[in-house]
Amino acid sequence: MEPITGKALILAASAIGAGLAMIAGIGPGIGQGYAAGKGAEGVGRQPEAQGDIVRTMLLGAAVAETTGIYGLIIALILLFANPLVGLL
Amino acid sequence: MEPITGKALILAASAIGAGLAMIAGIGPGIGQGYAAGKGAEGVGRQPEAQGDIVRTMLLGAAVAETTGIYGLIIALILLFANPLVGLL
Amino acid sequence: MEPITGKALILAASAIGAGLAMIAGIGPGIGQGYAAGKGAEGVGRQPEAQGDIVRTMLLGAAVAETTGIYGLIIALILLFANPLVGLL
Amino acid sequence: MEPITGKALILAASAIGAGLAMIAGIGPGIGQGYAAGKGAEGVGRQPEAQGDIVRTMLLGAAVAETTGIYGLIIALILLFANPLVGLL
Amino acid sequence: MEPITGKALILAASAIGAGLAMIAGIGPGIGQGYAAGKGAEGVGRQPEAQGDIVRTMLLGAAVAETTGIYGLIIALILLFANPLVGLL
Amino acid sequence: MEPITGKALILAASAIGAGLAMIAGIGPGIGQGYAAGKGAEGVGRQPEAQGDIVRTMLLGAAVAETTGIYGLIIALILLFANPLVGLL
Amino acid sequence: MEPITGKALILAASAIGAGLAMIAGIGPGIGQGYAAGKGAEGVGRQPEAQGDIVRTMLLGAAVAETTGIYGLIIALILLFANPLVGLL
Amino acid sequence: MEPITGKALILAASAIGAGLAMIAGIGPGIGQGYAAGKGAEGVGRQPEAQGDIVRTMLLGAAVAETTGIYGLIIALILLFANPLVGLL
Amino acid sequence: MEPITGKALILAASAIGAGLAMIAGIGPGIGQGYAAGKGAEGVGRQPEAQGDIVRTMLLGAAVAETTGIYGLIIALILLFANPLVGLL
Amino acid sequence: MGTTDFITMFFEWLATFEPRALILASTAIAAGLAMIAGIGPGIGQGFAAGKGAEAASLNPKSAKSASMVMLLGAAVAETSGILSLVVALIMLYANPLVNTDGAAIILSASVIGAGLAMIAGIGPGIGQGYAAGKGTEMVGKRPQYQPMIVRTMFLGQAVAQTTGIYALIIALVLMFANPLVGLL
Ligand code: NA
Ligand code: NA
Ligand code: NA
Ligand code: NA
Ligand code: NA
Ligand code: NA
Ligand code: NA
Ligand code: NA
Ligand code: NA
Ligand code: NA
Repeated sequence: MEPITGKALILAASAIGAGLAMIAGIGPGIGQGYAAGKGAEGVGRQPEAQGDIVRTMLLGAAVAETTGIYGLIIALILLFANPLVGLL
Repeated sequence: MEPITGKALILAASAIGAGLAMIAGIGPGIGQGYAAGKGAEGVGRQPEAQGDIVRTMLLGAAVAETTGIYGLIIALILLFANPLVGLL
Repeated sequence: MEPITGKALILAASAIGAGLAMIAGIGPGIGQGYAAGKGAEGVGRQPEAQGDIVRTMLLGAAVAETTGIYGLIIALILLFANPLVGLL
Repeated sequence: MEPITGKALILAASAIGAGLAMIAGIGPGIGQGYAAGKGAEGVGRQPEAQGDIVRTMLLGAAVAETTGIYGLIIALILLFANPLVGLL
Repeated sequence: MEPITGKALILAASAIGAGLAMIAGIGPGIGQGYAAGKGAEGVGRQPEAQGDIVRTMLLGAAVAETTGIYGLIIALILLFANPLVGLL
Repeated sequence: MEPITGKALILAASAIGAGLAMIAGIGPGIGQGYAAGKGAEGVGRQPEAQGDIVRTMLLGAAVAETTGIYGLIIALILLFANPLVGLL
Repeated sequence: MEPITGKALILAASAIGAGLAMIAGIGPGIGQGYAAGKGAEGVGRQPEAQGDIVRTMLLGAAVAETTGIYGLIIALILLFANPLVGLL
Repeated sequence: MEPITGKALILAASAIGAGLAMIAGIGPGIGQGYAAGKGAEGVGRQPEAQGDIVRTMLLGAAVAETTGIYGLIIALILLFANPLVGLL
Repeated sequence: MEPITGKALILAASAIGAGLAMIAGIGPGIGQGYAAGKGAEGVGRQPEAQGDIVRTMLLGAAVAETTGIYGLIIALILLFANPLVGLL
Repeated sequence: MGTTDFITMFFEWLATFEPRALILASTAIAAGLAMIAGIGPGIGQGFAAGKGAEAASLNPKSAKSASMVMLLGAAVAETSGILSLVVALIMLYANPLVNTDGAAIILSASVIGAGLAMIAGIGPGIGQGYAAGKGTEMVGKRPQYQPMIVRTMFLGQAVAQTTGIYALIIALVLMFANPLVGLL
């Protein structure tokens, strides 16, 4: 039976930190959904501009994705390349 | 009750981290629902463009899903392929 | 067997602080998604102004990204250049 | 082996406080994204007023950035110029 | 070896309190961004009223800033003029 | 060397309580920003009614400020006129 | 040296409870700000109905204030007329 | 000198529970404020229907108040008629 | 001196759980307030349809109330018919 | 190991309780957390209610079919609220974790994780309610296209439900098929 070490505490906190970081994903989900709705509205109104509308929607959605990716990267670092345990 | 070990603490924190990661799902739920509403509005206004509207709505909703999937993946990693306990 | 040290506590808190900082990413995700939607709507209505619309959308989205970047920077500092352990 | 001191506790709490302060960034992200969307809409409708629209958008966005900067400053103070450890 | 004192606990809690207080900044960020968007829309539509529009936008934004400032003041008090440690 | 007393615990909790109370400021920030945006829009459309519009905007914003002030007052009481330590 | 008593724990929790209760103030702040914006818009459009508009806005805002007041009352009870310490 | 008893722990948790319950008040505050804004808009447009508009606004706002009242009731029960300490 | 029993821990956690459950009330408050606003707008537009408008508003609001009731029920179970202490 | 290691002290204090008590206390908090999902349906269905009232004022002739769509759409938007209620009731009355073999700290954290995961239900509740409201609006305006409008609404609502389902699955795994206790 081994007691709680400092390393274990850091790894436990990393699991929670990874979960917290994913919460950022709320933002792109809402924003890109808004873009999807406006895109669908647009192609209904101007079917001839469908290409332009969808391209702009996807370009804007790609920009809106970044902070969700940042959260994912921080979570993956905490889980798979944890720099904190090395500092101990 | 038997004392809490470091490994147990990491696994406990992983359970909470998995729960937190799922909260990201708020975003796609709101966003895709917005798209659904605009899609329903669109097909009512331009029934002849139904195909284009629904296709654009679904494409946009697929994009809006990703950060919810990221949250799910992090939760699944924490539960089924936990890399943290191996670092102990 | 090494017990929990002050350094370990700071590093554990840094993991959680990094996760919290990423939550800022909700904002740019929502805001830029709104811009994407308005951009898509705009190019559908005024295809001839597509260049101006997309440029304004991207300029505004770049401004909206900053606080997400601030959060990322604070998280990266906490993980890779932690100034707190040096103060101990 | 050094135990958990009062200083370590303050520094650990500072890491969490810095993370919390960054959450303020949600606001400017949403608000400036809204401004970006309205700006893009505006230049599509009145391309001749593009200069005025973009200038007003950027002026308003600068005002909306402040509380995100406040959060960043408090986080940087907690990390790099922590006044609390000196009070101990 | 110096143990954790009551003073240290108060200072640690102050770091977290300061971080929490900054979260108020979400509000002005969203609100002022909305004002920025409406201002940009307005000057596009009525360029001749630009002065009035921008002045009203800035006046309203100044009013919307106050609670963000309150949060900043409470955080600065906790960090630089902490009245709680004196009560001990 | 003085250990953690009940008084210290109350004061530490007061620091966190003060920070939490400031979060109320999100509301007036968003609401008054909305009013600012509608005010700016209004003076652009009806410049001749600018006086009435701005006066109504400010009256409404004053009403919207109250709960932010309540939060500030509770925080100031916790920091400068803490009634809880007297109850001990 | 006096250790932490049950009374101290209750009073510490009361400080945090008071802070949490104030968060309710987000609601009236947003809602009344919305009313302020619509009121300002209304008096711009129908200056002749200013009296009716402002009266309805204030009546509705008074109704919207109540839950913010509830939060304030609970916080004041916890701070100045704490019934919990008497139950000990 | 009396140490922390189970009763004290329950009462401390009740203070926090009461504070959490008040957060429900965000909802009625936002919703009723929206109703106030639409009511003010309505009486400006159709002053002759003022009676009907205000009556409908108040009826709807009364319905929107209920969950805020539920939160208040739970908080008052926790503070003044705590059933949990009796179960000990 | 009696130590904290498992029963006391469960009852303390029940107080916090009851408070958390009430947070659900944010939703019906916002939603029903929106309905109130649209109802007030509607009766202003077609006073002759007041009966149908108010009936639809109330029917929809009743549906929107349910999850607030669910939260209340769970809180009341935790406070007055706690099944958890019986499982101990 | 000095007296200053309050973290170890805290876990030692937790270890003084019977394992069951720790799990049951966590369950009380988790049930409360799960209910927070109710924010979603409340907002969404309220939006639908407002659109229903609006439809009744704009086009009294189609008010009945608009009300039908409002109720149908709102019923779908209730899903996350019901799922959270069911999960909370299972936690309170049939919690499988209290009889699971394993470290109490992991089982306690697992039930809290399950409660946190259910909060995701806010999203589908708001989103589906918005769709219900827009469906109601359009059926009120153009009742002749009701089938197409309602079909699109349902399709979109189904897409909006997925992250709520993911959360439910994670919660059920944590409660009924916990992979973490076996790792110890
Ligand atoms: Na982005
Ligand atoms: Na996405
Ligand atoms: Na920015
Ligand atoms: Na600002
Ligand atoms: Na203000
Ligand atoms: Na107010
Ligand atoms: Na109210
Ligand atoms: Na209600
Ligand atoms: Na409901
Ligand atoms: Na989905």
